[in-house]
Amino acid sequence: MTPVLEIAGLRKQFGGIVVANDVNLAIKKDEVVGLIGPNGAGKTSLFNIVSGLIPHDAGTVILNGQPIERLSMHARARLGLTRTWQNIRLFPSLSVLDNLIVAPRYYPGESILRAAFSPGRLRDQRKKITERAYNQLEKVRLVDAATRFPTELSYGKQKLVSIARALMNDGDCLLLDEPIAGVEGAAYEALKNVIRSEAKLGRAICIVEHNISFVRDLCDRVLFMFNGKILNSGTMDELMARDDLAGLYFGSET
Amino acid sequence: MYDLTLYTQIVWTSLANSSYQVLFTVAFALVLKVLGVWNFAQPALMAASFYCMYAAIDTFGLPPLIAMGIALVFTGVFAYAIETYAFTALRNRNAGPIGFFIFTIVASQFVIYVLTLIFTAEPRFLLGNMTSALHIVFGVYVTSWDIAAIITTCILIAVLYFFLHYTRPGQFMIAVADNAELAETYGISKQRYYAMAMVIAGFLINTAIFLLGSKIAFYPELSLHMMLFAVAATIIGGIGNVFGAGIAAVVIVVMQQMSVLFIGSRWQPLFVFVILFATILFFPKGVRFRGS
Amino acid sequence: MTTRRKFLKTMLAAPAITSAHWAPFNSSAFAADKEAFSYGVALPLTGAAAPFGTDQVKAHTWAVEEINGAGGANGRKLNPIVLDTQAKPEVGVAAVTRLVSVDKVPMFVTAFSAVVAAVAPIANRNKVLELSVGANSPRISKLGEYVYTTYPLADVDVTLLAKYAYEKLGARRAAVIFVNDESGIYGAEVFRDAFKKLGGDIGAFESYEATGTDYTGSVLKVRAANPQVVHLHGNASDTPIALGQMRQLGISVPVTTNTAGYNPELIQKIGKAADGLIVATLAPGPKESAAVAKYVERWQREEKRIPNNMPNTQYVHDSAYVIKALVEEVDRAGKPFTGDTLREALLKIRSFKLPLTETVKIEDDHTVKKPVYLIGVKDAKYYEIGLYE
Amino acid sequence: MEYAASIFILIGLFVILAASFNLILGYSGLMSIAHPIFFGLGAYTSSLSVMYFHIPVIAGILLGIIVAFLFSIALSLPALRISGDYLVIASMGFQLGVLQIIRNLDWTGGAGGVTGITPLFDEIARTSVLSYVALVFVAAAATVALVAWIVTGDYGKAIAAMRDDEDAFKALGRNAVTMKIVLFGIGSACAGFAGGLYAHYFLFISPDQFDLLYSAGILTMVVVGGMGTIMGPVVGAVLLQVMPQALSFLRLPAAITGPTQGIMFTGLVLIFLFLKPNGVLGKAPPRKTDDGDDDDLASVNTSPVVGKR
Repeated sequence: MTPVLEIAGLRKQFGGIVVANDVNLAIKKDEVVGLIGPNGAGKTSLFNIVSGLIPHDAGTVILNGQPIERLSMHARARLGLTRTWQNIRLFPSLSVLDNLIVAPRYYPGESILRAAFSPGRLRDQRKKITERAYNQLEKVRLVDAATRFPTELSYGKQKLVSIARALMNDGDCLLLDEPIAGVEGAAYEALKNVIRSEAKLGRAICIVEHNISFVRDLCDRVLFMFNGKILNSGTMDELMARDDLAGLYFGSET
Repeated sequence: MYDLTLYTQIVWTSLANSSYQVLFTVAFALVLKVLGVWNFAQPALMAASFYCMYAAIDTFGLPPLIAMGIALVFTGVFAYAIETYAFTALRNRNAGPIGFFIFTIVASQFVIYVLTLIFTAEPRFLLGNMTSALHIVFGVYVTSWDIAAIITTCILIAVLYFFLHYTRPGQFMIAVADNAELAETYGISKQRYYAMAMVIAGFLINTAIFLLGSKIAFYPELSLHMMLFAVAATIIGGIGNVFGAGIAAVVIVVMQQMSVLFIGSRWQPLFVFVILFATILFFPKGVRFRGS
Repeated sequence: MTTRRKFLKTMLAAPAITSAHWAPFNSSAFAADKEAFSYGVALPLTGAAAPFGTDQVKAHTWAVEEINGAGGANGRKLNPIVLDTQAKPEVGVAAVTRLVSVDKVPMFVTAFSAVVAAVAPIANRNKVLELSVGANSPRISKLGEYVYTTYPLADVDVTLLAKYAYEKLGARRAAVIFVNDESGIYGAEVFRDAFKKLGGDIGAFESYEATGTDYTGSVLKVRAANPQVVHLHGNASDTPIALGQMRQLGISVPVTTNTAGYNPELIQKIGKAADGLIVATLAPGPKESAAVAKYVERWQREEKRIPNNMPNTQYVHDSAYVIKALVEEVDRAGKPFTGDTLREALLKIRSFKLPLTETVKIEDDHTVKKPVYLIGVKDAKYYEIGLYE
Repeated sequence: MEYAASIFILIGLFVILAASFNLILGYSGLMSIAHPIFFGLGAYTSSLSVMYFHIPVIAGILLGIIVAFLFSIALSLPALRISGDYLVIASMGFQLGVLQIIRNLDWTGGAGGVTGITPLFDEIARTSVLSYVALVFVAAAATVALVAWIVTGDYGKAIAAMRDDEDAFKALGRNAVTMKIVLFGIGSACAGFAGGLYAHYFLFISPDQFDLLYSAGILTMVVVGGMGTIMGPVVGAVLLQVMPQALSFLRLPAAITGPTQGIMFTGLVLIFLFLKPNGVLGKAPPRKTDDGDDDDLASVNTSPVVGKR
């Protein structure tokens, strides 16, 4: 069966540094793939290229059989590719609920004409979206935080909200950038379960994460990235077994 | 329809006149590349440096070169101050593009108003006599100003090129320009090179102002008009390509003067804007491909 | 006089209006017998036209002092209310609106083509007499019933320059280079048409930008036409630069120019390069008139220099005497001071004998006819060429 | 009387300009200071169309609005397609370019400007002045209301999100470019409207009235009043219109007033920028959760934006 996300021969140079050096990677539905590697390995850069934040130099990115590497960021999202950010990046001036409400693939409020000429229809759509937003908040157990502002929440809860916001897209492919970093306790478990259950819904999920145990628990397959290259892939344990990788990983981690 | 001498004359004279435009443009492009700031405060530096020289020469009767030396220091310090006190503050506050935009625009206006209050808006000449010695080479009129201007500019640009490409600080500066965060992880202080870039820009501007002031009359608001050319040339030369911008400046100046022979001179000022829009439409990344 | 370069604006759209009631007159000896006659003076006191505007105001103030010192306009002292226009239309509009509706003046004097034109609607709407004392745009004569000028429009002096170039200099091929603003374009066109009418031919007709720094292209196009005379129609601030660049690019033929070329700094900055310049001014110089000689003397004594664009200051100076005459006329008729009565008086008197500009005759078509004085430059010095009717 | 009226009218017109510019700069975060040119386009289109085609003044003003809108699209479409940075210079170039064209054409009155513009109301009647003041005030109120409507509700949420974090916004599938073009168009159309109202009262317009230095005036009003607030620009406009008038009655020597006003207002902006960045009416900024992220090699845009983090 064809993978949801397929990256082939992806390259990107930055000044002198190669952040993506012939990256090849495919993620099937229901699959959770982990992406690990030392700082500066180019993990986030890979997300940035795939999601369309920064242009690539060469290679292809294919989503559900459709090449998307030339599309703009929002176009890719509308095809069902969503990402979260290492540094969360919620909208501070919007309430948690509104953060989710502006997030679906199609947001009726985006057209000012509709707002002006068919307020009725807009109202109905708004109602549906609000319901969906509450469902997502339900998943991360943050319904009670709906009316509060992101900056009033703990770091962990903000992470959860950002995941929920990404889920509003209801896309086939999720790129999660360090979803668990700084998340502890109940939130930790909640998040793990959400990701699991989302994968079960037939999504392809890729996680960049430093938390080894989290990756081990969650990911069917783990890729090790270094200097913009994917060196190895396998289960977390297989990778951890190899000292050379561990050396690269921890050696460069100060 | 026109003889060769005339074309040569236009090319030569506008080449000479492009000297200060090139320096302004390179200064602007450098700040844009390294700091990532559209430095609309450049007019402030230009006007300040001119009136510093003007005061030194006219009020204190110092010889031009000494006056220029003083202004060089003054402008450098001024540029340094803008970076360390204003830009840094804005950066720390995450002011974002708009903050920088407003600050730079308003700062230059502020300085222009202050200078107008002190020196009035009356056009001033830097030197006693604005005409310089004439030499006729194969029918082409060459003034000593032309020669001085071209040589000075070439030297400055060459030095800058060498600095950026063959010295460590220069390479670090480029690294900061390419990706400040990354550079920092390699232990390069972006702060330091931001400031350095600003000071270098200040020096370039000061020299350019001296060339300008020894040829035509200057008034505070003129700096605004001149900056716009620099900005346009920067876009046309390709954002992030400092020397490309400089070359663009030369080409535009020469073409603009040349164009007078073929289109009505009253439309000449439009030339820059037309090229500018053409560039934005057809060469989004600048006419020449970008460096790095 | 010209609408000059754009200058520093105050940051507002209804920008600075500065009103300076000139204190001395309020406290003068005969304040008792008759109510003073207040009128507006709207001239640039800031912005880059300021060097000219302030000199004009000073000249006007001197005239007012003389008049008031000599008993005023039959016992009425003149009380000019001076407001700043920055030579900018919108500032002028604000200033004049203020004069008309706050200070309630029946008449005002102003200068600079753009301002004169911009405030005309206010003058007509409020039936207030507008006296232009320094604007040469052709529109000035068509601005409405309440707008008159004591200053000759460009066709008077520029036409004469064309004539002089053709007849006295024997030039048959001329070129024109001008600043690309209203008065520059108009002056250039007048010269071109006049010169062609005489049978000469215009080789090049090129403009340069007031805000520009490089006139190379235009200058060389002029040179390529290889003219026997060039007419340069610029502003006082850019004329030296234009002339300098022409000389430096090998145009050595005589250059005729408007009164903007009558400017000591020009000589000082380009020295002998100024030789061969022929300036037309619309007012007598110190040589023709003892009064002017005294006037220049006073400038030298008090300011250590001659005024910027002296001929213009002479007109502004004399506008005080025009007003004096109007006031006396209206008083004689025992009428109240309104725009209408003052306008009647103006049309009744028509021909004014004035100290520094001699006879000024107001025509029905709202224009003024004047003799023209030509001034040349030799060895970096101005010298009088002569008076032409 | 007429003096007071013209002050009030200018206040009203500048409320329109500031409010619409605030929509562009403050809410949409679009870096353009070319607002005066759309003011000018409105004024010129309206007064010239009335002059040459003898259409009713109202029609002229409407035409002015449309032209301003279309030109703004023509400007923002290519510029924004590439990057926000391009709008900065494109708008300035556009402003000066258009002014240059106006200066050089004969049928626009050239550098001397347009005289003899048809007044909207009969210019003799004193009452007309009053009704004009009323009209302008209604127009100003309407503009402020329009802006308020746009920036609240569903569209407003999107705007806020876009302003907070454009990349995150795009990553959700929102088309920021289209939104910006629309907002730029609406703001410019408002400016065009103000232009029409200006031309048919003051009856004289010239290119110099719409140049770069005017941009600074409007910018000041917005920043001092409070960027991204509904009433901020209103406060700013009133403040900056009334203050110089008050100043002018102090009878300071002219040589001082001109520049000092400029210094005062630019200085004001600088002070506000550093001490009270949110203006008179602005509330404290929402704390950003965003902090430097080590792994994020490419978090900095490839082409420099104004001010990196």
